[in-house]
Amino acid sequence: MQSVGVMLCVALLSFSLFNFVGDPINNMVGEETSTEERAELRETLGLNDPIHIQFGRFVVNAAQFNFGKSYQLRRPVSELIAERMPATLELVIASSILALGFGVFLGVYTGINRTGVLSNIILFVSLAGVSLPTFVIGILFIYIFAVILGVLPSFGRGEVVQIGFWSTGLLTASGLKALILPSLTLSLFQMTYIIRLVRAEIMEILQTDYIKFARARGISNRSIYFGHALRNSLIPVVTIAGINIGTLVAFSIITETVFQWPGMGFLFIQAVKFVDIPIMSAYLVFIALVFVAINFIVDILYFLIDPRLRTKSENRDG
Amino acid sequence: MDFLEITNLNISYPTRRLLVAAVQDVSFSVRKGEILGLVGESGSGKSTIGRAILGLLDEPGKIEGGTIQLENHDLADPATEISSFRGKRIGLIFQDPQTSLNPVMTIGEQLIETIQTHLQLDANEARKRAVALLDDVGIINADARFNDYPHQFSGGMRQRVVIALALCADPDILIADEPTTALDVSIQSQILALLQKLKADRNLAVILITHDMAVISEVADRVVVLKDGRIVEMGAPAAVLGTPSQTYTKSLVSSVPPTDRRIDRFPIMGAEQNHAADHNLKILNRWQLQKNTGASLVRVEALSKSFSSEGFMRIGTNEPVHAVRNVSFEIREGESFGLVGESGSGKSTIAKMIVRLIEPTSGAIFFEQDDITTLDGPALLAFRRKIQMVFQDPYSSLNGRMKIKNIIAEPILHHNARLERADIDHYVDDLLAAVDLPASSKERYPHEFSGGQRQRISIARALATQPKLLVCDEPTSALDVSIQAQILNLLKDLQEKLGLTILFISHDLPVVRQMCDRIAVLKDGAVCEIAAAEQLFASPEHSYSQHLLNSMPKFQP
Amino acid sequence: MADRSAGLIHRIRDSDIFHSFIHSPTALISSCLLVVILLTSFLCEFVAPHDPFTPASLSLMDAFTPPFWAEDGSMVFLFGTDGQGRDLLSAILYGTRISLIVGFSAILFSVIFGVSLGLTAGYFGGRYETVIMRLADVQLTIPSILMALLVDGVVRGIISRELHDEVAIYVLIFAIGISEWPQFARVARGATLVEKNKDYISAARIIGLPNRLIMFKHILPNILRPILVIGTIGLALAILAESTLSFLGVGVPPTTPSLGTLIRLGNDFLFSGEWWISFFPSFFLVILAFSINLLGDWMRDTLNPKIN
Amino acid sequence: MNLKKITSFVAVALLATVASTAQANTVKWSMKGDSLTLDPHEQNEGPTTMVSRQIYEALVSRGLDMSIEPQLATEWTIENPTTWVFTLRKGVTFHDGSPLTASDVVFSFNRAKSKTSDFKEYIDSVTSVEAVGADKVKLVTEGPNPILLNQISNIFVMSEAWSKANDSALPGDFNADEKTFASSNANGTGPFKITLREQDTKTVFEKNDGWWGTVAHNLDRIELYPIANSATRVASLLSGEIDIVTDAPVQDLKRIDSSAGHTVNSVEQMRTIFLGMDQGSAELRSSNIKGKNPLADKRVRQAFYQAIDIEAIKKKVMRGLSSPAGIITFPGVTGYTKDLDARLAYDPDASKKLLADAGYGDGFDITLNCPNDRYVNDEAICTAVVGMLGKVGINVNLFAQTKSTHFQDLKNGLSDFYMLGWGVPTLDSHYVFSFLYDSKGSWNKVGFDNARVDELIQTMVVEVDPAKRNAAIAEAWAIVSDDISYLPLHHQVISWASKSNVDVPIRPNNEPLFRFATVN
Repeated sequence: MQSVGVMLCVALLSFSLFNFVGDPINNMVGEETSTEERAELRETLGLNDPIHIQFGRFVVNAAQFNFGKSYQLRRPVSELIAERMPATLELVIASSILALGFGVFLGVYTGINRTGVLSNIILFVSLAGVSLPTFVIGILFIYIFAVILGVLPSFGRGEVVQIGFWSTGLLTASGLKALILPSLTLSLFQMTYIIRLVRAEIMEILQTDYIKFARARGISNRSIYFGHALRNSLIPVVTIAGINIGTLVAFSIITETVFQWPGMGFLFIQAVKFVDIPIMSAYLVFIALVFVAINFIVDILYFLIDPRLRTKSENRDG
Repeated sequence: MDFLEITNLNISYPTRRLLVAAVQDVSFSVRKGEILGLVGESGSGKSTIGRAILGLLDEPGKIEGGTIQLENHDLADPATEISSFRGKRIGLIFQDPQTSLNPVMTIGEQLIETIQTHLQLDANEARKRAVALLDDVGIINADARFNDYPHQFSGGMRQRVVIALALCADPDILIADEPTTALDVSIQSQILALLQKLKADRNLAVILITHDMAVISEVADRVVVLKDGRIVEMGAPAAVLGTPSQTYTKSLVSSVPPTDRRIDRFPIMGAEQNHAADHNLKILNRWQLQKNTGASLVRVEALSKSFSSEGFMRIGTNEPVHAVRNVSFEIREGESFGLVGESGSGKSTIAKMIVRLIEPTSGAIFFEQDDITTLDGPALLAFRRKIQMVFQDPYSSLNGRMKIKNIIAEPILHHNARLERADIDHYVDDLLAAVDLPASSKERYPHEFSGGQRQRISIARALATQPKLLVCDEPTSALDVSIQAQILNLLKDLQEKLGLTILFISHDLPVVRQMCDRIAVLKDGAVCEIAAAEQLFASPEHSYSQHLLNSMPKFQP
Repeated sequence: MADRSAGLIHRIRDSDIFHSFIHSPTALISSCLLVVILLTSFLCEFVAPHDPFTPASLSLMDAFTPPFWAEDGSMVFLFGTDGQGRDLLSAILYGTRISLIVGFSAILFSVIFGVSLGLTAGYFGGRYETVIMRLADVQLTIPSILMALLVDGVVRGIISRELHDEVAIYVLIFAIGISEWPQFARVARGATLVEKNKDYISAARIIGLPNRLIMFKHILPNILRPILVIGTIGLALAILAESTLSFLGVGVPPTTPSLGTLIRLGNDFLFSGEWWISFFPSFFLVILAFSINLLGDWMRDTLNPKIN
Repeated sequence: MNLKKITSFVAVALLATVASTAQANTVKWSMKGDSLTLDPHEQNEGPTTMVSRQIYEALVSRGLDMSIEPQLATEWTIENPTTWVFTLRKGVTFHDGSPLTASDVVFSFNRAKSKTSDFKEYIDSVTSVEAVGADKVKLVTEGPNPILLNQISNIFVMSEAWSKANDSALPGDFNADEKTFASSNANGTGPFKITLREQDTKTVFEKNDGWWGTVAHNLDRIELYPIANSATRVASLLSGEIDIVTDAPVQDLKRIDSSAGHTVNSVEQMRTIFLGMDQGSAELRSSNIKGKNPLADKRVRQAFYQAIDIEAIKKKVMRGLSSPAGIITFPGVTGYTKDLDARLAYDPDASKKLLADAGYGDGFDITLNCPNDRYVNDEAICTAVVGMLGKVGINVNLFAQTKSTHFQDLKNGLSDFYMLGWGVPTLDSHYVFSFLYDSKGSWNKVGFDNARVDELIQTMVVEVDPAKRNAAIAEAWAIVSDDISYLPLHHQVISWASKSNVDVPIRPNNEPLFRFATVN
């Protein structure tokens, strides 16, 4: 239900793009097209219909993931999106894994060793990480690893392998190499966020009675940290990380621009420049879809992590 | 030599301003097969000692000196590998079973983990042992409940699980830190019985840490009385509590509400002798005293309240919870009416409906002939003025961001918009004086006051509108017993001087006996019995009333 | 009056927060840096050696002067000049002010908007709460960058092009502010739910205070702490968001550049040897964001009552 | 860090990569944007045509020196002023092996003239195309057309059978939901054929072994990687991942040139950058002067002109890579002369005096509209102009925006003062006049209206006698230059940066011809 509401809101938003942003005709035709031809194109595109009819048509089409043709590329948007989606998803998933893996590990470490030198260094460096804009980090990485050291590629996805409709860069050495810099750039911000979140959770949980009680029972530190504390800290981490992975998709716009990563964010930013509205609205709807999907996964994870949601009956013994 | 011997123990908490000596020069010992009661008010250091034995002092606490000798190990010696004693030789249980268990692990997992930490057992054997333990502590159908999560158990059952966890590796000593404070009186008696049984069956040494004199007098074999980190008195309960030799112990004992009779006032030891309120009840000048006719002030008729459990995540079981079922009673002008019951009995819900914080599902509440459930606008404001409330938790009942004078002045201003600033200032002074607080208090913030003082401020605020009815919802249950005595005295004085009617809500039967003229006993939202106080305590009619009175720990020095 | 303020000073001096503050080197250093940045940027008319944004005062022939220590550097332009002959130090001071104004205003906007919604949602509950929190969820699906691009696009469509530059800064504030409100609404709601059940609120209701007073006089001051903490961190985020948007070209126009715009403009010269044009604005941005983040971090650790 | 150290480090790293990638001759080519479509009639846009040019061919084409050369036609005759007959080259085959026929040419012309074609304006003077026998094609034009060859050099020839078999009989249409096959596949007659096409990511061209011409290149393969971010593009060139960049930012050229193993080639581009000043409107929209239009006064336009220090712009903004212009056309275009191209002197004092004479001694406000992603350093040039005009008292408010909205504003006549660049694909002055100076010209947005010039433009269209026609062009140029209808700035200079071992001859229209490229 909620998802449908979210999707409708976003659909309305993306539709209003059509009616507010620029004049698409101008971006479709050359500099020497006559006024009559423009009017004709308006008519064929249905841009002269009343707004509610346009919106109705938009929703019906969007439900079938039909966003018409890109003004600029003259190709069906759904096809363009399908072509670009694997690149973005691979980038986002790789970044999420980096962010979650390192984030949780370093978060637990710094949460346990609150005053350690290494903890402070980790916190300090990660804070410096979020204080740098993503685009600066990206360009810095390119300069260091591609231009100076020459060890990693500065742009693109490397060799890709086509598996059905999905083109993957994960199966070739050059593809994997090309993934390193963009995914690292994209993950840094979330990583810092997760480090901080996990650290705060761990610190809070280590003060709770059940941890003290576990200590009093002689349970080993290792088991307390990773068995008890980490598991409990995962509940808020899952929520926040879920939301953040959604935003990773959006933030990939910058990363993809800097690294010429042929994903949807890159498609989108170019669409913005050319006011290519079908692509813009399709992208928005896609983002919302990702969010809804992630929310769904988060709910399931909740269910798995927190038994209080799983078992309905409380106090069976009254 | 006794099993565990503590000699000259000193513990301190260095803070930035000063070094707080939490425990000073404490020496005592425990034998196997005895329950040693550590009793004292908050800040006496009793819990600190318990934790120090296991080396689990909160930061930045530190053992400064002394020894904790267990057989030939000194647990106070930093060189001792104290973690090897935790759970293995010494078990520790905490006050609140709600928070002592990891909510995301089944009790079985927690038990097996603990057992396997200490004993070389495979999963099967560990499980067998765990089930046996659960049986021992009185979990019914232990095998079937093995994979349940903590939230699926009730409070009492949870505390049994906690005890089972503490006993996993057959420790020789069990330290129980306020093990029954969070529990209802009937469950309290079961847990205390369990502790006594375990002590006997396993030849355990038990250190029972509590603030409750009655509990100590019922179950302890020996008692150590602590005050401000020092031992005041030590010995058999009958001797220490019956014929105390120290002033502190005497005052402590005299503050305990007796269970067997009603007394006029609590005798307060020390400098601030009684009737402090006598000479400075200046608020009387403003008070419009009315004769109490003994007529009905509040009449509750067939009152019911149910909460529908709505939650975003919760699916299924949408049965409404019936918190109050068809309750009727009346409160007469000038009397103290008591509502007694265990947690979940609906007593607070009734109070909230009477002050109109929540609306009843059905039924009516009449206050001076008006059905308050239908009031609104100016009539509601006029009603609000006549009925005020004192809350249970002194820490949450005052807005921490406001100065005391603003807290007290707020109701005055709200009901008398035209009063002048200077006049309000005086009024606030008078109100503070009425609750025995110095006028200088008004420039300070709540966090600068102790719990008892905050309850006084709460009372002053409640009096600011010159109410007829004062609803007191467990006003002393969060306070130490000596402070409780003072607050109860104050309430009695104010009632008498100001002609207040009081609705007094409590789970604490001895307190109710001291405070109330008539009492209604509640169970599961329904009234079991309404009777005059003395009559109820002398000859309860309803079986539940009888059960409650029997479970009540008797303080018999 | 004097007595009272003396009392206040004493209270502050005596408070644990003050103590922890003066004993935390990071908090001290970062707030000192912040104070310096705030002062210099808000007094930039007086502090800056040049007025970089009066086009008539610039000389194109001064363009690409390196910092003063370099071979062709000049003490007139301490950090050198950009491609238009603007003094970088002055441009940075002016730009910092713009960045700070945008960041502060955006966060203020989202705090006011988010907290009022979150507070009322938590206080009244019911369907109202559900609607507000679902709205927050929808808002979360559209991250700040996307939101800003959209808002910018919509505004471009609505108002005339010439006006756009003038309102660009408000558009930016709105876009960043509107995308951050759910955070504040969530925190405010959560804190309100906790406070709402405390007895002092019941007391206020029994006194008969109207809801509006209870919410804003009683609850609001008590939920400000966590909001202050996330607000501080949010400020750093907002400043970075501003710079990112300016980098993408939808932010502050180059006629009144912010730090982000300066970085974007300087970015073109990254490989050409005029490194200072992007380096100094980036450096300032990092210092600014870093000190705010450090301060926020310290506040989070200090003000969190659950961790001691 | 020491910059020299870094540079030498880079050099070492580069040498290493260069050595390691010595394989079959491949050129990795990068530019900002990708070709929008492989359909040669769908989009008349720079990078798209650049890609089409490698795979498709036209009847005639411009060679390295930009002169018209036979391509698919070996010869042509003008039977009468409106009828041309082209003889097709023998032995030409498409990439799919089918031979080129006259009907393919007819099909292609009709396709390029169709409604959805973006090239129809080029040949709207062509009224009929028909095959005459198997190897001749006859074009009939509406009237005499002196620039027909220029125009048809952009009309690429496709295979009729292949197009029809693949649902691509017409160029792509916005309304159709399915794309045409031809927009992502190609079947031309050119020296290279497409073997991989991933839009915006990677396009691979391989040598066409069946090409009819004499092979002058030694390439086996071209790989095109568009990179939008210029810093990344330069980085990838410096790191050795890319061999040639055809649009390196001017400020980075020195750095690239100084890096070992890289060279930079520059040539004047066929594009002139200028500022338009609305002299036709009664009142300026963005000015504080109301009731009259200061720009209608030639003295004000001249004051603007003489306030611009074009040499400073050349030195600082363009890094020396521009050529100050006096008229909006460039060498190689019929009608261009060195004298016309001379500028009025930079003289701020004269400028101030002119303004005072015109009654604007205190200056006035005006908005300058400028694109920020269309021309080389467009926004920076405008910013510099703002400063220079500020010095003579004109308070210019700069309004820079992306090209699509900028041109939209121009089209809608919303700009008082704007930047525009004009190229001349036909290499004839008529192209400039018909768009910029004709009183009804579609890009005459300054309201220039001169009856004599309109008359001369008509002459250029119909006059086939070169001498008379050139005289008309010269007279027109004299009139518009004297009037200062536009404020010319400079001719853009194109620079291509590449590895030293890669030689792709640079051309003034910025289109590489890889059939002349070599790799050593």
